[in-house]
Amino acid sequence: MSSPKKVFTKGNEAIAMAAINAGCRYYFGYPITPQNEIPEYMAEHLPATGGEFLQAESEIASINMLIGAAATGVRVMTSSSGPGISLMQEGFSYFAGNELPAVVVNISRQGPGLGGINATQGDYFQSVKGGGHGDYKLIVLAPHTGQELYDLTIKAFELAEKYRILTLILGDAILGQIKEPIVPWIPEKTAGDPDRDWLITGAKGREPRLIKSLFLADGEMEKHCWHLQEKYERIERDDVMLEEVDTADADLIVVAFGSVARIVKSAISQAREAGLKVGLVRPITLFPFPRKRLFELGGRTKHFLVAEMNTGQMVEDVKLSLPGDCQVEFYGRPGGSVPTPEDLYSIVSENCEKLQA
Amino acid sequence: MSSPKKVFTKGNEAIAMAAINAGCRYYFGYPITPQNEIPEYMAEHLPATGGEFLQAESEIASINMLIGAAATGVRVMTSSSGPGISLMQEGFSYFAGNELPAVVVNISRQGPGLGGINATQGDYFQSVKGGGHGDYKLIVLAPHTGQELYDLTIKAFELAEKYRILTLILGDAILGQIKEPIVPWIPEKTAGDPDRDWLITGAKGREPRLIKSLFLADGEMEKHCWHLQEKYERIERDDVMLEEVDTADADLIVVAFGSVARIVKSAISQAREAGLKVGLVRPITLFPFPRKRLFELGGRTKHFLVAEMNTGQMVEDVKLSLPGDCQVEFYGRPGGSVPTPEDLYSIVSENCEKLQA
Amino acid sequence: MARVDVEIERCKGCALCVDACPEQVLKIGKEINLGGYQHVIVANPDDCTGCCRCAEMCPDVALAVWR
Amino acid sequence: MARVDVEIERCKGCALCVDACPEQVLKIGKEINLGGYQHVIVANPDDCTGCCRCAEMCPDVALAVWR
Amino acid sequence: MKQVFKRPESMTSKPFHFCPGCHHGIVHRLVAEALDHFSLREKTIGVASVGCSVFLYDYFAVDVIESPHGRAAAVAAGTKRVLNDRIVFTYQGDGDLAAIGTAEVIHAANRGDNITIIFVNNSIYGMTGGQMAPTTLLGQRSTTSPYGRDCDRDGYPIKMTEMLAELEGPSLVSRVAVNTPGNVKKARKVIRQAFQMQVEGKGFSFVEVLSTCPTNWGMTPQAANDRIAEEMIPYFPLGTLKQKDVVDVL
Amino acid sequence: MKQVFKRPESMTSKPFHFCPGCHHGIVHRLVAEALDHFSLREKTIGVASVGCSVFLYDYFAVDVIESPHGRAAAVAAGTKRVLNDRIVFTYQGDGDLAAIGTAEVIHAANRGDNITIIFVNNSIYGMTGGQMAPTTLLGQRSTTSPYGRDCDRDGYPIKMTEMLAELEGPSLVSRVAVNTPGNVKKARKVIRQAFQMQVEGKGFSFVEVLSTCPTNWGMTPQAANDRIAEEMIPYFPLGTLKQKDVVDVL
Amino acid sequence: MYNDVIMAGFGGQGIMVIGNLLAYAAIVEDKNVTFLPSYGVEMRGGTANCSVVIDERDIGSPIVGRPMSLIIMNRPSLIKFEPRMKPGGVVILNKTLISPDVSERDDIDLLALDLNAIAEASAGNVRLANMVALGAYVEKSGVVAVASVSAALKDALNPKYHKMIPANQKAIEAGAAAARG
Amino acid sequence: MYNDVIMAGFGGQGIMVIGNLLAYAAIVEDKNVTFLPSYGVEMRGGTANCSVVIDERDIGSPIVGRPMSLIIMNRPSLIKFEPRMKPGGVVILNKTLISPDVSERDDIDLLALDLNAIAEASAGNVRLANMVALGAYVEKSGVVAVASVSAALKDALNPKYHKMIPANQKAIEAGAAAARG
Ligand SMILES: Cc1ncc(C[n+]2csc(CCOP(=O)(O)OP(=O)(O)O)c2C)c(N)n1
Ligand SMILES: Cc1ncc(C[n+]2csc(CCOP(=O)(O)OP(=O)(O)O)c2C)c(N)n1
Ligand code: SF4
Ligand code: SF4
Ligand code: SF4
Ligand code: SF4
Repeated sequence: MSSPKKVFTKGNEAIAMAAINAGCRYYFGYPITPQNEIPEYMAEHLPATGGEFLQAESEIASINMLIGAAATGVRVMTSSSGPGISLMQEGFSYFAGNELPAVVVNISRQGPGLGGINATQGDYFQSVKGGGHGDYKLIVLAPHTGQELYDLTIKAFELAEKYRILTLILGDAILGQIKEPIVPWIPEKTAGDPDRDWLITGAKGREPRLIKSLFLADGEMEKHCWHLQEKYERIERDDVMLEEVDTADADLIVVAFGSVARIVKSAISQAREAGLKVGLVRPITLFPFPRKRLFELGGRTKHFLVAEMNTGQMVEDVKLSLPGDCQVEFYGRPGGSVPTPEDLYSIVSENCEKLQA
Repeated sequence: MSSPKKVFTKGNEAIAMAAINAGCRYYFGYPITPQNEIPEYMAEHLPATGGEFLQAESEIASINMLIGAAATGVRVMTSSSGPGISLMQEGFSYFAGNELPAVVVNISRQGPGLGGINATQGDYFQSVKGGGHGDYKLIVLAPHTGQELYDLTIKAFELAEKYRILTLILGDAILGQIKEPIVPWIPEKTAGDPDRDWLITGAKGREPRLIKSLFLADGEMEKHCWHLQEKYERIERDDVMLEEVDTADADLIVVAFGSVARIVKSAISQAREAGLKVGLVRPITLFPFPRKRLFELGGRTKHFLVAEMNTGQMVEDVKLSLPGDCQVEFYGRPGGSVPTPEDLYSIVSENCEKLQA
Repeated sequence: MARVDVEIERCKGCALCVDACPEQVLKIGKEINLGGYQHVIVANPDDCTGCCRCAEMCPDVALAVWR
Repeated sequence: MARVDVEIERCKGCALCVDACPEQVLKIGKEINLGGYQHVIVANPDDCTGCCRCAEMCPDVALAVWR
Repeated sequence: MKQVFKRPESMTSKPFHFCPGCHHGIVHRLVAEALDHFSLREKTIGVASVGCSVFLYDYFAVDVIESPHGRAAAVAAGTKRVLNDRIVFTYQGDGDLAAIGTAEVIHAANRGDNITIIFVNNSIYGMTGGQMAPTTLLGQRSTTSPYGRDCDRDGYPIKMTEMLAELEGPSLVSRVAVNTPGNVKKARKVIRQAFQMQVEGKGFSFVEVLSTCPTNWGMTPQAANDRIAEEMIPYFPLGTLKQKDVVDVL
Repeated sequence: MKQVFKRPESMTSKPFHFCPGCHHGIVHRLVAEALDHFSLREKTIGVASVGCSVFLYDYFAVDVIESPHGRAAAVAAGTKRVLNDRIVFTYQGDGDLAAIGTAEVIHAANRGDNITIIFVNNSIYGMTGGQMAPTTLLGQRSTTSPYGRDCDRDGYPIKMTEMLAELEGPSLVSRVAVNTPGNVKKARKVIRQAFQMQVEGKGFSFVEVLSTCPTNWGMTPQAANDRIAEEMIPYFPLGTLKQKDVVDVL
Repeated sequence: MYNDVIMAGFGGQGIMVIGNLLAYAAIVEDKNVTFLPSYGVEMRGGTANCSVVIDERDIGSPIVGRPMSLIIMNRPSLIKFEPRMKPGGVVILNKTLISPDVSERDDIDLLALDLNAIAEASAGNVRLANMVALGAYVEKSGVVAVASVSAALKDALNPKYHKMIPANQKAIEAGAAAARG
Repeated sequence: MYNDVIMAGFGGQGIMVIGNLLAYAAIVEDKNVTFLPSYGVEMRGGTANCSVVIDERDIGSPIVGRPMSLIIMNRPSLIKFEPRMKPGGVVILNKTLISPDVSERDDIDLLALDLNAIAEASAGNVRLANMVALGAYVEKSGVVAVASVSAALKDALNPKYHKMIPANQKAIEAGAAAARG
């Protein structure tokens, strides 16, 4: 290859490769299309690192093995897709209550039900609003290219550890299956601090420790919930990520994440060529959602278009972020039908026309 | 008893009694506090109706047995609480994709994680946004008294059948455990139409039928998703339920559901006695959410206070419903701490003071 | 007198029937069917005894046997 | 010489120790402890052989035995 | 001449989507023949599982419910409790039944639910592209055991038939293969018996069928078929481990 | 005089929250004694399950992870894979292990995960108030079998020990009781052996302990204790069904 | 008239029984009522308590934040609930298990009774201490008539305990008498 | 210059292999590229197809809505993809399995080749029909140099097939030659 540092890699493999390079040494998972290249890569490469790949008997077992491993402080991961992620919701809620760090990847596919293996973004609500019981949040990262799959996987381990939180990488069948040249790199820190005061390692020479989510004393659970809430607010303050394209002078700002954002980029450059002032906001963190920045942008631009591969989910967060006088349109394709750049260009230009009228 | 038709009944029993009176003949479930009186009542009373109570080996088995039974067209139910409901999320998604009718009761408790058995409303998002994968909705009913637990259980079976949809009754530990006098009644129709053209009964003298959620032909799944979406829109048009108290002249409207709404009622009558113009909107259907009515009310009243036993969930739907110039405050108590009427009165009067200032 | 018929468009050319037939009646031909498979052909029809072994082994129910 | 001691506030009066003791050393008394339980008392201390059967059966680890 | 071998009536005419040489097709046919034998088609409800056999409904001319992965036994239990005069069967792969669906099948068996389970053990996850199953043989390579299944890490291939035979509930627990015409005939008989148990109300019947997956074994159909006798049967011995009284049906 | 019976060091001094006469307390003590015996306290990690024993962490002076209901074996597997020089045990009730947690325990056993599982079978759901468990005896009344467990509807009480003993993975599978001083002594020995297996890296060890639930059986502690010999042991026979070589530890 | 009470004690002291009975008594008088039991950790150990709200009008909150009255059967319950009481509220205290000295409020109307002794004396059964407490509370608060409580026994008690109704009535009366002074 | 292609055929016809190879050829030329495989029902039956997008600039959408070019190996694929094509687009059609008459567009640039025969003739292996198709496509479209495709073989193929590189090169060359006419 002419450019020596580039590796032509499938999205799923980029994630797995990044995880190992980020110091992830344990992977527990159960097969499901379209993410199987992740466990397969792990099965092939983890043994050589001294780590372990273990195929669990189900997604429920996976997420619970993850609890057991995360409690020891090592970097651990699982991955799945729609139905499997649904089965993990009790575990997600426990992760939140237990305040344990780990990374979960959802290479999402069609739903509801068995659906099929094509790409959708129908799991946005499940990811950001909490599909499990109780008041909790995950950090949710939404990459849109192979390189970003790689980079954000590393970031996911860092954020998980920084906040003792489950971090979800929300991809889809397109991102998981696409092959692109990427540049791998190794972060400086590839393991958590071994001295963290909550690690479960056996009570040698110290008081016994406990990982739990049951708080019984009067008001103790409420306190715990507010503590979690405070943490979520810190995350919203410090760790929002987004990308903006051409927003400065935009009459219309499209908001889209993940693979749709990528398709939107094609549509937007077409639109700019046609003289339409269109910009893009691409939330990279879905939680924390870039509320503040959207609110700012809504001070100047009054028209927004949210494009998703679902019947309308992130659009709610966009509306909740923007000033009351902004107008928000929605374009959605659910059930595995992926909009083409042409589809998006025509909807963008339609909206621009409406604006002029 | 002096009033012969009143029965002094625990909330959970009111649900079970209503279910049987609504023609529910099959119950599958797994124990979890604080809803055990539901399966226990069913175990005691279903056999005499010719129906069957079966204790499943887990909540996952329960929801899947429900799929198998619902496909035959009989009225069926399960019930659980937080962790158990989380485990059913894959099944919920299948119910949506399969378009099967059934009733699920969530007598919710503290979360996230194992939590405890006190009441919260932390499962609002899970219920209305879809805790499972894919684009789907359940009908979500939120009773606030023993009588309403009874009445809405009957309604739940009717709605489930009307729309071929899973209908969730979202209660909490208070509502499940409280005993109150209620007046039982028997609805006219206690079974679905045996001629529905999708029932799985064996292909005797007709074409074989199929219940599925996997649609593979190009665009077929998208069509199915839009079909579901259209159904959800019909539900939003035709079956919204809410209660209003003193909203006509209100300077401040409190929005609350379930047991909190009940506590708010005490606070509001105190407030009215103190001369404060406070009203209440109590969504009875959480999906469909009373968006339209809130929007109307927001034309006149500009200040809203949302009170929930969580860190802020329904408040998002309230904001999404109201005109952009309304102000929405939030008061929340998560983790099983129940606000007292006094708490709510003081927060209401504080808000009223701010209004005057 | 016995006969085996191949439903060509069902055949995927797996040859399990070829192995199962004690009389070498069947073999994989050169032709490709619409599914893209080189399907089985009845090479020695006269040797068929109608024992059904081929059909029992055919995963695609592509064979019918008369006797 | 043997002795059995009851940690009164741990005892829940289940009487499993009473049944287990071959020497009838223990019995449930009349007193109620802070937990609201009628706890066990050492009725016949001199008969104790220190065999530990009572303690083996005590679900609340309320007994200690010396020998 | 009379037609002595033809497609059973409980089957549709749609060609299978299975890979060339995959035993799923044989097992489908045997189940359909059993339904024909007892004239059950019009009163049968099939429960499809998630795996290569998910399209059951395209091939059987019976009512079908598609189950979530692993939960077919629970779905079938729900259906059968309501319609206890209908015949309810599930058809499940080894990933579906022996991994994610372990609890559901064990408890359906333990309850003695009057249903029939056809368990197709091809020692691999077919549909998802060849990952290790709980039944994958020691040393067998798969996409998630690229260095071969290692008993220290992954444990031994699980014998569901042996485990279920330990329970009181089942009326029939048996393992068969379809790798030779003779074994197909034996399998036909056992599958018939399984449905007969249900017809007679005798409770849970379970037939494990050793099966090939040429695609994910990376073998030709013929080599895959040979592997059944060479590697599968020695570890998973054929035979009926548990059987309540039954009139012979063949 | 020397103190011949005292609280083990691996236990804290906190009084149990268990009901009067509940065997959970005895089993807790025996586990703590086994940890003391091999001086394991400082390298042990307990996995608490959901049930009356959820407060494990209050009573054992070891690191503890609270598991979701039924998943203790999976949690423990996750921990042990990382810290394979530590001792990891779970403590689970019959609702937890034999109902919702069936798949997790079977697969941990089948993989031969080097952990120890203490399975307290009191034939009922204790914490949630007396519902039927998979182990509830035929005819036994519970809040969800108010007319007695009926084998036609609910199946037979499940014998986890017998089922697990069928698998290759486990090093020790045994059933004990703590209803008499003699049985307590035997139970102590088996529980010790179970931990010894783990110490020696021999793989999965499993001890089922028949146990009382006076509260939900609606019996006095004494009557409940008697029921173990009268009704439980006859159906759930005591004894070690599977054991790899081990040096006797008593 | 609105009235509320929290009753609390050990599990096994019959707290739920008297809460339930009071609710039935309210129904006898055609009043609205809510009865809300609340346990500690599910069933084991811990204390049990319940709240009863009685009113002629519709009942809003079944949750009692600042109780008007208490029936307190053990020490932890006094410590937990006394601080929340409304000034002037009525407390029936089980002197058998708690010394009135433990009380820290002087703005409440505390009646400490040796409930076990009264139960033993009146009905020959210490287990009816709960009924004594209820009788005393009803008499002192006037929330319902003592007769209504007696009348409600057959609705509130499981039929298998109906033969104990007379003993219960005696205990209730004795409690009422003790409250009258 | 932006260029995209969809390749489609039966599973087993080596569609993914040539998609992947084309992508590697683009990398050889230091271009940006995305390769997106898409299967029918997971792996069984059905048809396989993939989209390759090549550009000097960053690639936006990897999804090809209206393809500029097609390589079509079986009949269902032609029926599925032809209608979506941009006018003037290039189609390489496998005449061995599909008659060009099935095509319904007259505004495209269709090259029907007997791929199997060419593969057999040039490389002695019908299985290399896919390489013939790719060679023809690359030659006709000019998206990358034929030499780059040949050069990319060692990156794109599993080392265990490296001994077949010469045969593959022959097939590619033969395809290119056929396209040149
Ligand atoms: C909850 C869930 N997890 C995982 C999957 C993905 N999945 C589909 S089929 C399958 C297993 C297929 O293997 P098997 O059951 O052995 O059947 P086969 O395809 O070999 O016939 C899996 C894991 C799914 N659909 N749902
Ligand atoms: C997912 C989930 N389902 C149900 C419960 C409720 N639950 C708590 S403990 C328990 C079972 C208790 O029985 P067992 O395991 O036999 O233990 P015991 O209390 O008898 O010791 C159940 C069902 C839960 N906490 N989580
Ligand atoms: S040690 Fe033995 S003799 Fe002494 S009290 Fe206990 S059981 Fe009785
Ligand atoms: S066994 Fe223990 S708890 Fe029970 S009575 Fe004896 S000392 Fe008390
Ligand atoms: S993948 Fe395997 S199991 Fe599935 S159809 Fe192909 S050969 Fe059969
Ligand atoms: S409920 Fe039963 S198992 Fe639980 S502590 Fe009480 S007696 Fe023991």
